[in-house]
Amino acid sequence: MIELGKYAGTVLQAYGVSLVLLLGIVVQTIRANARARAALQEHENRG
Amino acid sequence: MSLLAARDLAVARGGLRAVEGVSFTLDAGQALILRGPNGIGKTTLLRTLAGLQAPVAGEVAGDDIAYAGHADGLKPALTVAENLHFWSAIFGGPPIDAALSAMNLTELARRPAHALSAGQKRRLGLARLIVTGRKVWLLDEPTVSLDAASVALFADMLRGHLGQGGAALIATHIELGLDAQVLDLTPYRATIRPPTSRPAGFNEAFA
Amino acid sequence: MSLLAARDLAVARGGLRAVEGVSFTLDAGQALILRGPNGIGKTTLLRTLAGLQAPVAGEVAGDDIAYAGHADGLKPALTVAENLHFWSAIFGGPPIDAALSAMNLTELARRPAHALSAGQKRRLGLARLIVTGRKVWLLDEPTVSLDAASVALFADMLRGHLGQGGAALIATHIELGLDAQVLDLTPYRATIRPPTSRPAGFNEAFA
Amino acid sequence: MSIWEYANPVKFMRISGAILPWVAAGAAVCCIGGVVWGFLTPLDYRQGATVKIIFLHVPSALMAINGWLMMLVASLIWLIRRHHVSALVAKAAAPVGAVMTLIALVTGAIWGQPMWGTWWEWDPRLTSFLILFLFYLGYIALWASVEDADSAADLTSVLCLVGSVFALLSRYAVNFWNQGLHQGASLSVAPGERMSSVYKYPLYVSMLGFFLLFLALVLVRTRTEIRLRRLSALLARENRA
Amino acid sequence: MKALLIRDLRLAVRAGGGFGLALAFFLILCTLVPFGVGPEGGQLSRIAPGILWVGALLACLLSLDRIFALDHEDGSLDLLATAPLPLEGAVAIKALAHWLTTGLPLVIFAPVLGLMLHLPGPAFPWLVVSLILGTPALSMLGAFGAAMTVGLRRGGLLLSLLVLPLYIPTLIFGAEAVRRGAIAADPAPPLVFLAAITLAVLALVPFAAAAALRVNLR
Amino acid sequence: MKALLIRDLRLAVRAGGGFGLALAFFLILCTLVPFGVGPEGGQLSRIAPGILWVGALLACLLSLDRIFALDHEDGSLDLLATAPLPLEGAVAIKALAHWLTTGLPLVIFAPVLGLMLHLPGPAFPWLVVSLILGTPALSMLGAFGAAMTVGLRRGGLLLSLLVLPLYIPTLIFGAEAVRRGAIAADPAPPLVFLAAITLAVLALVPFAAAAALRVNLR
Ligand code: HEM
Ligand SMILES: Nc1ncnc2c1ncn2[C@@H]1O[C@H](COP(=O)(O)OP(=O)(O)OP(=O)(O)O)[C@@H](O)[C@H]1O
Ligand SMILES: Nc1ncnc2c1ncn2[C@@H]1O[C@H](COP(=O)(O)OP(=O)(O)OP(=O)(O)O)[C@@H](O)[C@H]1O
Ligand SMILES: [Mg+2]
Ligand SMILES: [Mg+2]
Repeated sequence: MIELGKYAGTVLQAYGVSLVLLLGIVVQTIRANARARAALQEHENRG
Repeated sequence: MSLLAARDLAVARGGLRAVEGVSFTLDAGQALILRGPNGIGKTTLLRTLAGLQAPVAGEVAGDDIAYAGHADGLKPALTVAENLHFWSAIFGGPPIDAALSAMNLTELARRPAHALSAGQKRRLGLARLIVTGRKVWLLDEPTVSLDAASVALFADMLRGHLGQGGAALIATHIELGLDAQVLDLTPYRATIRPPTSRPAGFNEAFA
Repeated sequence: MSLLAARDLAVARGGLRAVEGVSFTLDAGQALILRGPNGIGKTTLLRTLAGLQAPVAGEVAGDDIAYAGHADGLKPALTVAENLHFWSAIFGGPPIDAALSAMNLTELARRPAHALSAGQKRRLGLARLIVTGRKVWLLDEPTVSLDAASVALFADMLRGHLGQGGAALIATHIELGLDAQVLDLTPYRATIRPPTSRPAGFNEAFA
Repeated sequence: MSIWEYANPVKFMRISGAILPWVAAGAAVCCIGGVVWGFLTPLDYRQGATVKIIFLHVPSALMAINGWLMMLVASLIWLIRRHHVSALVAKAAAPVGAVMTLIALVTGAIWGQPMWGTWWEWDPRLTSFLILFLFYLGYIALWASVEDADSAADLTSVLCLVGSVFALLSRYAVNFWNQGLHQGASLSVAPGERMSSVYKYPLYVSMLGFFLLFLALVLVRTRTEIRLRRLSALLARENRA
Repeated sequence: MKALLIRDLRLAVRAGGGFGLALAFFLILCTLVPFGVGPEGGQLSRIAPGILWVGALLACLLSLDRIFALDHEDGSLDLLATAPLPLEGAVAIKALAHWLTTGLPLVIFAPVLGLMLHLPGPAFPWLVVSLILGTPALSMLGAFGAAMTVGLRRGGLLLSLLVLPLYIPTLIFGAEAVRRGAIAADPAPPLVFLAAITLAVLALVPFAAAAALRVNLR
Repeated sequence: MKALLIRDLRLAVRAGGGFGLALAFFLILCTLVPFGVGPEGGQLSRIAPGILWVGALLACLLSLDRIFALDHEDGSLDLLATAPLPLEGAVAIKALAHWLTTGLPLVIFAPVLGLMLHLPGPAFPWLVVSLILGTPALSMLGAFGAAMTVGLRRGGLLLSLLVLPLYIPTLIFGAEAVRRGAIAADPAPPLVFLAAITLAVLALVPFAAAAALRVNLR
């Protein structure tokens, strides 16, 4: 169904790297946000 | 007319108010000693008055100000005389001889500033005030590293300055032997207001 | 046995002798206050005793020395606790809690050092002495920028150190309220000997 | 209610919290949809399968440029109106924009390998993208180096302003430079005008997806920054007390 | 203003003041490159314009952090900011002093290094002209970068990172002018662009730099 | 010793600590060169080994003055010199920290820049190997230069001047190894020399650096 022809490696490489970069920034963003939220919450519960 | 006046002043450091509600006026011939424990905000207040940072509340009126902070603004490679000459030219102040003799630096005039001891450097830093020709001196711990004789020299110089219609605001921890009013900052320490609404008070962080 | 002894010591700065003929001994539990006008050579003497420069004449006996000069050796990017931890690890000294509480820094422990006021920095610099675990403290104007309460704190800390068999040599211009001997350097100021043979005295320049 | 009301942190937190799920969902749907659709497109008669890279390459290139423009606008708002949220939006957008630039560069490089026979060519367009990446790096490094938050916002805004002018200038300089040596028309990127609709529609979807993704990431990161600011204010106060 | 210029020049020529060190760096860099790329003459001759311009740029760059950093450390900058002269003027003067102690010597000595790198004969006048037109912009942009990073610890490398991208248009037009001179093409267009950039930078950047300085002093 | 290493690494990665900036400089430098010498691929490919090595060397150089200068300014160096660890050890540790934060990232990223400069394919492994073998020597020699200039104002450029000549052998052998790799010649002989230099430097220079440091402290 999916035809990639002789450039399969190239295309997969491009998609792979982009996916890694995108996932990287998404995960980093979400984790940083969760951490900030937790830290703030903990601080507010404490005092 | 007062040379320097602060009305209901609040100053901040590192995003937090240090002191607030400070008001005073400084007239010609008057000196005011600023006291307060370490970390209350004396340096911050002086820098605000000198115009190096903006107050977070209140007003400052006054110009013709010379500021002398913890660092002396000396170039180690220049001689004592060259250093003074430079500041005199920049401020358009008087010639340097009076300043040299006032702080007993005449003999060291041709010595490069890096070859001075801690106290000698400080004397040079203080002599710089005279060559600015400014009326209002803001001094942050001026007598650090000075021996007793030099402190007396400095007090003499200060009295001369006040006698000529100048004024001075001096943050210090030690006794200078001047008859001057004292402003203790301790009662003005900024109070920590309880956050108004706990959960969603995001505005607060940007005061 | 004395912890630190100097015999007929002469020290030089910038190629010129500053003081000469200085002798003293410092025993456990003893403090010695070094006095003298600005520029006589107190800093130079302390650096020589700490081993940072060589004496031009005389002898120094003593090790186990901690030196605290005009600069405090703090890393602005590290917190107060991290700064102390580092010096404790380097000197193999005691843990830092005692030092923190001795100089009333416990509350500031997690503040980065660059966000301290002048006096707070100095307190941290003094607290460093405790974590070195060294017996002999050489202090160059330790109370600069400190308010009265902090000077008292420092005096307490010093008394504690002396009580535990330590010793201290302190160059200062102000009164610390310690009962300690005083060594005034004024009589030891190096004399300028008349050149022996005028015309060909080139050797002299390489004394 | 003026538009500036949204620059109020509390309001921003509320409104961004409300729209974030929708934006994020849209981003997910369009990104995945566009890219998968693109992946299923037939081979191009000339470029073979490599044409599929376009669904990553062009959207990311677009967002790389628009991200910087957004930072420029936010910086101007900070400088003129001093709304803290807009300074934080600029700060939040920078890493996302830098990643978009990197994706455009990397996909371009990978694409260049079969098409041009080289990973990298000093083509004006590619080169000006590289310069844009450098500006992103400098901007991020400056934010990271300044302690005081307001000072950092001021300095980075000035940098963004000056940098925009110079990024534009570099673009022209680079054009001039490369034409000066050889007529490298054979290397220049084929204009998209002849693009058949087989590729066009998935490309549009994927562009929309990247835009929404960018928006979602910037919103989340701005919320993070606001929280961190509040936290540090509380901590500083606690230390003082 | 004049006093400031004289002081900065005097500080530069005093012991340890750094005058001539930029020049020495330029010299060393231009001698390192043949070690790196190999001594083949034809190749050197082709890359000479670029290497000379890149070398001048880096030599300039390395001395930048001294424009304000030393004055900040010893407190002079606080005092200058409260002195009765506009900060924009002080910035411009300091950039001028930097150019006189760095850019000008580079301009004067570049032809010598051109010889060493086998720069083709016709390119020499254009090398000098392009450097004269371009280096003032380098000093001024450098002053801007130095003002941005003045209070920061370890500003040095951050400064490079901020300033180098700003140098790119100047570098491109400057090197292009020399390259055209070398192949006897018309170097006027890049020189015009170069001059335009320099003029605009000299007119506008002092304001940005003074603003950055004020932020960093507070 | 471990405490010192940890502190230096921690300082490097803290805000404003300069980690990654050497890398950024390397990146920028390698992109500037094509702007200077022109975009033509064949020519770039020939000079790529030299440019990469010169770039790595300069990136290293620019971060050198931080090895001791900051410690000297804030008095830490006086205290370290009186601490119960040999000054030679402290020097070696500080050079190691410098390499970990500067040299190692350069080694890792050099291949990317190799791509941009059209470095021929067979040269890539030799680029990495030569940098791994050579950069430790750069850090250690840099520590020596930094120790020599530590107390001097404006030591930065003087430092470059002292250190660059010391870097020349490393540069020559390193670039030569890559160049041989590029033309499929045998890169072993220059690599052996490179390794020998690095070993000798690591074994001997700490003593010289510590001696210089002692002189500068008094
Ligand atoms: C590393 C290198 C590359 C970079 C930084 C780069 C950058 C860009 C940029 C900035 C755009 C413009 C988007 C727009 O204006 O709408 C673009 C579009 C495009 N690029 Fe690349 N590119 C690179 C390599 C390549 C290669 C190797 C090819 C294929 C041979 C390619 C094919 C295209 C196509 C087909 C478009 C869309 C056409 C258009 O909108 O004009 N690019 N690229
Ligand atoms: N960058 C910063 N971030 C957060 N707080 C800071 C920062 N710099 C200073 N402070 C704090 O601000 C307060 C005021 O400092 P300031 O230097 O004005 O005090 P001071 O009265 O001059 O003290 P001293 O007598 O010790 O010189 C201090 O509590 C200090 O800890
Ligand atoms: N590099 C130098 N060249 C020549 N003379 C110098 C040099 N450095 C210091 N001096 C001189 O050496 C003498 C001793 O200086 P030192 O710093 O030891 O004095 P001190 O007693 O600590 O003074 P203070 O109380 O002011 O700190 C001083 O007279 C000083 O002027
Ligand atoms: Mg203070
Ligand atoms: Mg002293």
